[in-house]
Amino acid sequence: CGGDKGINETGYSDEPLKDRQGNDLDSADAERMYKSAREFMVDEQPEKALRLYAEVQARFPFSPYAAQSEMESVTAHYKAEEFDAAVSGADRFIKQRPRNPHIDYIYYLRALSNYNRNETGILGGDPDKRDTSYLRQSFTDFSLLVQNYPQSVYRKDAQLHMIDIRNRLATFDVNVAEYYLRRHAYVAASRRAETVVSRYQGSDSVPRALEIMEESYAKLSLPDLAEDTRAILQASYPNYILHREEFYRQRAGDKPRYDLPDVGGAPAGGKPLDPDSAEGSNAG
Amino acid sequence: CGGGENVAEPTPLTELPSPAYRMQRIWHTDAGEGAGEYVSGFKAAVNGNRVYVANRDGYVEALNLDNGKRIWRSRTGDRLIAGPTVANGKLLFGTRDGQVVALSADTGERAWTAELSSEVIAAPAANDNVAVARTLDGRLVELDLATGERRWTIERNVPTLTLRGTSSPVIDGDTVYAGLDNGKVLALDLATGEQRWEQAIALPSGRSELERIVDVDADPLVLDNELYAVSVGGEMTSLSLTSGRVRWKQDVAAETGLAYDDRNIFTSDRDGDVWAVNRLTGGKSWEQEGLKYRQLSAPAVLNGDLLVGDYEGYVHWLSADDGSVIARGRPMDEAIRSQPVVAGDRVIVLGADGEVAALRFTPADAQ
Amino acid sequence: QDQYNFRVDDVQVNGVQRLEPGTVLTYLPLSVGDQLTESRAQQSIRALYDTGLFENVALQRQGNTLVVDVTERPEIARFTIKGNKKIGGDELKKALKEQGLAQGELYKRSLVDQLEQELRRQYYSNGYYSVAINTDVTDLGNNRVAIDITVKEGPIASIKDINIIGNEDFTDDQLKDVFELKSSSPAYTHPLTFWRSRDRYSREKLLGDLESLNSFYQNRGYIRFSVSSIQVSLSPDKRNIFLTLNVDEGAQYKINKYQFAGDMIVPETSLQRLVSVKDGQTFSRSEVDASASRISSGLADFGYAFADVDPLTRVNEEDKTVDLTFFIDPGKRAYVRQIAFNGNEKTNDETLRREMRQFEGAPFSRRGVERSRTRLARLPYVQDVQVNTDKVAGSEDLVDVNYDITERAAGTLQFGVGFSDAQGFLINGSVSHSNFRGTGNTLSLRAETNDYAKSVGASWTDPYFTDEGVSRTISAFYRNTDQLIRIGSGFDLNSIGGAVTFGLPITEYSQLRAGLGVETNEINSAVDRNGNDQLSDELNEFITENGRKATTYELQTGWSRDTRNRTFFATRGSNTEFQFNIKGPGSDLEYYDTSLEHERYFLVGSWIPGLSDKVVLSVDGRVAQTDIWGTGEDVPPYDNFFAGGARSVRGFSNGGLGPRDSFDNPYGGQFLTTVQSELVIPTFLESDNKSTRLTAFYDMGNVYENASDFETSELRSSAGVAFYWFTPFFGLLRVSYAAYVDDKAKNDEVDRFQFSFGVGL
Amino acid sequence: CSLPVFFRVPVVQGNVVTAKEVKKLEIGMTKRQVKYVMGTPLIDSSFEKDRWDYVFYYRDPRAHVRQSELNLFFVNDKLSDIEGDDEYTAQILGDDGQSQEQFEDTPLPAEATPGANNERLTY
Repeated sequence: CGGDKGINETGYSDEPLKDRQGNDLDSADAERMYKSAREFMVDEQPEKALRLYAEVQARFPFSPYAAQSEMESVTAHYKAEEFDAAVSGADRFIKQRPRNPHIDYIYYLRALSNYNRNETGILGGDPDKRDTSYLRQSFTDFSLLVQNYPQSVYRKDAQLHMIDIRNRLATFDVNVAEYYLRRHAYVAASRRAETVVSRYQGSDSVPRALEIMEESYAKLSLPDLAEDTRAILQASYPNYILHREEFYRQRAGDKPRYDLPDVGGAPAGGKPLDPDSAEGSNAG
Repeated sequence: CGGGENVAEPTPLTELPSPAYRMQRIWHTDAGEGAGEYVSGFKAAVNGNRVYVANRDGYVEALNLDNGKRIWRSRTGDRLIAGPTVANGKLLFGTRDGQVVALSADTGERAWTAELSSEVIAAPAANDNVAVARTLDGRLVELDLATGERRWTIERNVPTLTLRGTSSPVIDGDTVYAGLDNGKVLALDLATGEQRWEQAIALPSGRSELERIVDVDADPLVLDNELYAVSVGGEMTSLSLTSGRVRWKQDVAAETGLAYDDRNIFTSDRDGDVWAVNRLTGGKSWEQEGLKYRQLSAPAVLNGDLLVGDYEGYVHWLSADDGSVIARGRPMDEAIRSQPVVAGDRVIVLGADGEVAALRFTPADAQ
Repeated sequence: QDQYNFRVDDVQVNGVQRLEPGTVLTYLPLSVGDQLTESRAQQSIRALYDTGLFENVALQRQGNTLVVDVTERPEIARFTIKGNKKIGGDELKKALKEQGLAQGELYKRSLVDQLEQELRRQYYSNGYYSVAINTDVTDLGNNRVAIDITVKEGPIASIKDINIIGNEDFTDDQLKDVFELKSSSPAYTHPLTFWRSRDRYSREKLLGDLESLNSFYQNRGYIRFSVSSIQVSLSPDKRNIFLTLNVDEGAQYKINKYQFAGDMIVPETSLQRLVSVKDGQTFSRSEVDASASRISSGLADFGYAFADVDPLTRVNEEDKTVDLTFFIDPGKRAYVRQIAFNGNEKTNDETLRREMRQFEGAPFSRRGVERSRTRLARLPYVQDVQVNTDKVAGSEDLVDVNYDITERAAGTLQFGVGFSDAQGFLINGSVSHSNFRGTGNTLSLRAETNDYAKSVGASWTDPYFTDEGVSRTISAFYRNTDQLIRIGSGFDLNSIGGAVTFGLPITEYSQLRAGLGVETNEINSAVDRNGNDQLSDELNEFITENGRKATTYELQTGWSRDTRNRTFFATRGSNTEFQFNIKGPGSDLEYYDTSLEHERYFLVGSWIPGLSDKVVLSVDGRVAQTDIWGTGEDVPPYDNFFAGGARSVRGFSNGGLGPRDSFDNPYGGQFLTTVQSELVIPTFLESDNKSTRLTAFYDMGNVYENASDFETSELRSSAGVAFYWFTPFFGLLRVSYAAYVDDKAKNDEVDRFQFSFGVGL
Repeated sequence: CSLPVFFRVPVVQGNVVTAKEVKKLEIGMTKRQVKYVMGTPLIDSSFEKDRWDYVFYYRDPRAHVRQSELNLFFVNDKLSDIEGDDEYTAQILGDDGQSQEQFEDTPLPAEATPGANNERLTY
């Protein structure tokens, strides 16, 4: 009674090994087994590929295919959306094969796994508005990749991801600041907005953060601080102020009336999208 | 649904082809509740023509050695757990409330009661004018036999986790020897309690508290100039009486008790094997494993051969030469835990639940 | 040449099989061109060992080449533990995985020894003193190993006797009551603990018991109490354990006088009220500590989060009294830097933040933080909330407040397909999600179609329609039932309607409710019990006087006050709801209905000593009255009150109580009163009072024609046992069995076993 | 239509400053000393490194707002100037400290030891 609490980890189920065409792989050599695993990957069946990769590592641990299989099983886990397994597989690979030529790919995979770990759930809803610890983790993974492997082929995409994550984290903090502003909690609003400005310089939420700071300082009757913030906003984001109204229309998804100039760039008028629709383009 | 299969299964008994002795039960009587499941320091004390026996509910009985009839029965009302020791007309008992109780051997009336610091679960040692009691918290206390007044107390620290049961001290001349739960044997001056020597006979080893138990729970044995002691931790040693220097060591782990004849020291170890160890060299004479895990009592020597009780009330005869089982009898069906007491040609056996029996063994081929 | 002092021109690695030479070079703290010294060699060997990848490492010199010989650790291909019934399971597996003992990890001899040691220790602490554990590691070739551990548990040792020596002022039994460890004598069977193994010795439990024995004495004035020695002795057959405690009680001390010292922030008078110690009273450690903690939490309410109150005692031996000084050090006033939520995978940050009573960039208030925790715990989609206040590194007075949320399934999907000979093919379904897209809004849709009834209904509630917490609920429904014998007397009804209601908070705990609703009800044909087309007298009378169809415009008002600590399985506080809805002018029938419901929880466990503090008594009384006030003769039958059923008086069929019409069907009444009282029985389930609850209940109540007919003798009552389980998908499942039902009238429809699904939001 | 609002959660923001603390301030103090006396300033804008603002803002359940500011200026780490209201927090909250109590005054059901006396603490 009380049930046997024994542990039995003997790896994958033991039905016979088959490749995609169904012929038996029991007596196959490392290369053939590895190749059929790759076929499964190409055929979008990562679970089946995982089994073969494990078998290659078990039977031919010293063949070059073993290392290759170990790496590709991380990809398979990622494709099968088993993100926890992908991350722990990547960690083990990094520890055991730090000098492997494809190590940057493994860092990249781990970062992507953390990036996609917050699933949105059936009813939708925006995961960024919730616990962002995985998002932060993926930001550190991407930055590790960019610093340690500057010439990696994934560097460009990692940087793009980092920018996106930074924007999403900044939006999170700006939303909180926005909330506190609505609730008249002006010290809280100004402090949250300030963390956005100091921690996420390049993010697209900085102009809005500056605005919140300005309004909070005004409400706390600190006029000179409000003016300073106003001056900085004007100096570094002139276009934001000029095209503020259009900026929010487009952001809310309405039909853009004209092409917004780069928010951070030098002051410039908006260029009408198609000539007839422009009621009147704002001068510079 | 309990603890799964038992790790130590008692060995079943096999038929004896030609038993050397036939057991004859002279008398047997139920002298009270005995110790029950409590591990006790009870023993049958024989003095003059009487046998004195105690029970955990406080009743003490004196029986006639010849026919087992009850002479007197006294109700002490204390939670007795050890004894009696007979000395100078007095019976001494230990209790679970940390007292030593003295009754008059003739009438069973209470002479005195001494309050000590912790449980006294081994019978106090005594000579004609003093008694030395051992308490569970590692103290030795000397009491005046007549009045029960405390003379001196010494204390040694003992581990928290030990095996239930402690050894009784042994008085020899002007020294008292005691085995402690920390694996050491102590010699003290009887008059002042001053330490003469202290010798560790077993060192705690192993990682868990349980593996580090090294109690000396068997009463030490003093024979001419030697002291023999055995620890639960697995060492039987012979020490010089005067200096405590170790003469020899043999790895036997036992907590029941020691017996001797002119050549060997006998004991039954923790797994229920009976050992004979040469007194001079410490070499192993023989080891009888036929009664493994039958929770044997300490052996007793009766006209040259060895007698030991087990948990089903059997009494086994072993030949002192090679330890072979030469006879067997079953005086009672409750466990025999305390050492059988030899009185003349008879043996008094005390059961765990209060049964007392007197046995005589006649050689089989005698008729 | 000298073995270790040379310039390294080249490094050569051999013995590498599975790994790559590059791996060794990465972890080797040496590179070509360095000068090798004795200490650096040692350092390199240790570094390579620390990676845990290699079994052994050796450095040699060949000319100016450093040769690194390594043997890789084998990989664990198979790992099994068998025979362990008592200890093991998932937690052990997770713990092992963290230590690197799982399939796929590298094998280390020391790890296996550690595991064996840990298993043995756990078995000892659960009383298995003769457990036998053996491990065998088999080499599978290709540098892979299999680890198989077999366990033979052996018999369990239980505590035979606890013996306390040296206690004069208290008896052994009084003291043993305080102990968690109990001797296994069958005489002692406490009803609620017979299944918990309290006669198993373990060092931790013993230390805990010594602590409680110490505080038992300290709370009664025995400051000098001490346990002189403890002996734990094991019987030779390792089945019985004997505990012997030698205690020295010492004298009983009284308090001479107490005073305050240090920077008190608040005047002494208000501190006085927080201290439950009195001059001349016997000294009690628990009272002193409780007073000290009340003062420090009082100060925390004023923003002094780091307040420290230290009760100092000066003993005067002659008259056995103690002088007590509460030394108060308020520390720095604390400010909250940031409030963060973690674990909320389905709930938005703002949905949680709006419940906060503590703000960022504001003075810390313990009460505010605690109040916010309770408010979060009361959200229907939150199961448990833990809060901790952590000091911000590098600052004297800034703290971060972190709320760890355990969410509960907020969506309940209820879908039933049934077939009953009377009602034909029944399909009914309802989805209700109380945390729609993480916003905390509740959407619920209900649909039901079968031969006799078609109905569809929806409601949308936004608890924070305004930031200040004004809630708004919009609901609409369409229902058309024909010739269905349901709880009421058999008539068919078509009804369509909708309502908008607002909840306006007026204090922290209470809010007003106001709303407008419109409804049209039309009674079509009616049927008697055996299904032919006939009107009961009461129905006939109503229709002749008021007509079949009635459209009503309703003003809904109400007031509610809720101080419960949780919405489900509350253990403290009360919930009072008063409603007054009036069908206003312009309605075909002008009638009102008003009801008052009061539910209160009593922590019974803390009144009766020895009873576990999980025992809670809840009493839920309801009284309601409806009557005509304007045009119309009588309240329409479909708006009568009905009693009986799982949510009103258990043991009686749904709506089966109260007045009957001429066909002997329940017709309902205008005055209802019910009382449901429940005593929570603590169970050993791990989910007790979190997602399951077992109670013994006693219900009483009935419905009357109108208030004037009320007689206590007519009240029906029932008693029995009920079980609640918050299921992952179907919301709260209520199952009840009424053992005793006093059905006075013969035609009360008894229904002993009842269950109901869904969240009654 | 704007709904009637009967109850708002009182909003407390910023540093609590009392006359006692302000008296301890002297021109020339270092930032560390000021911080020891006054506590950490909650308005510490990154654009104005040498200026600390001790702001207190209190909005009661009926939305009446009372606030005070204390601005401290530093020149190379030495306190050079003190400006701002003399109406400090203590006055704002009134000496009875009544409204410092952020919640309705029913005793809070204590989460801690049952039966513990949770008498509300007032001045």
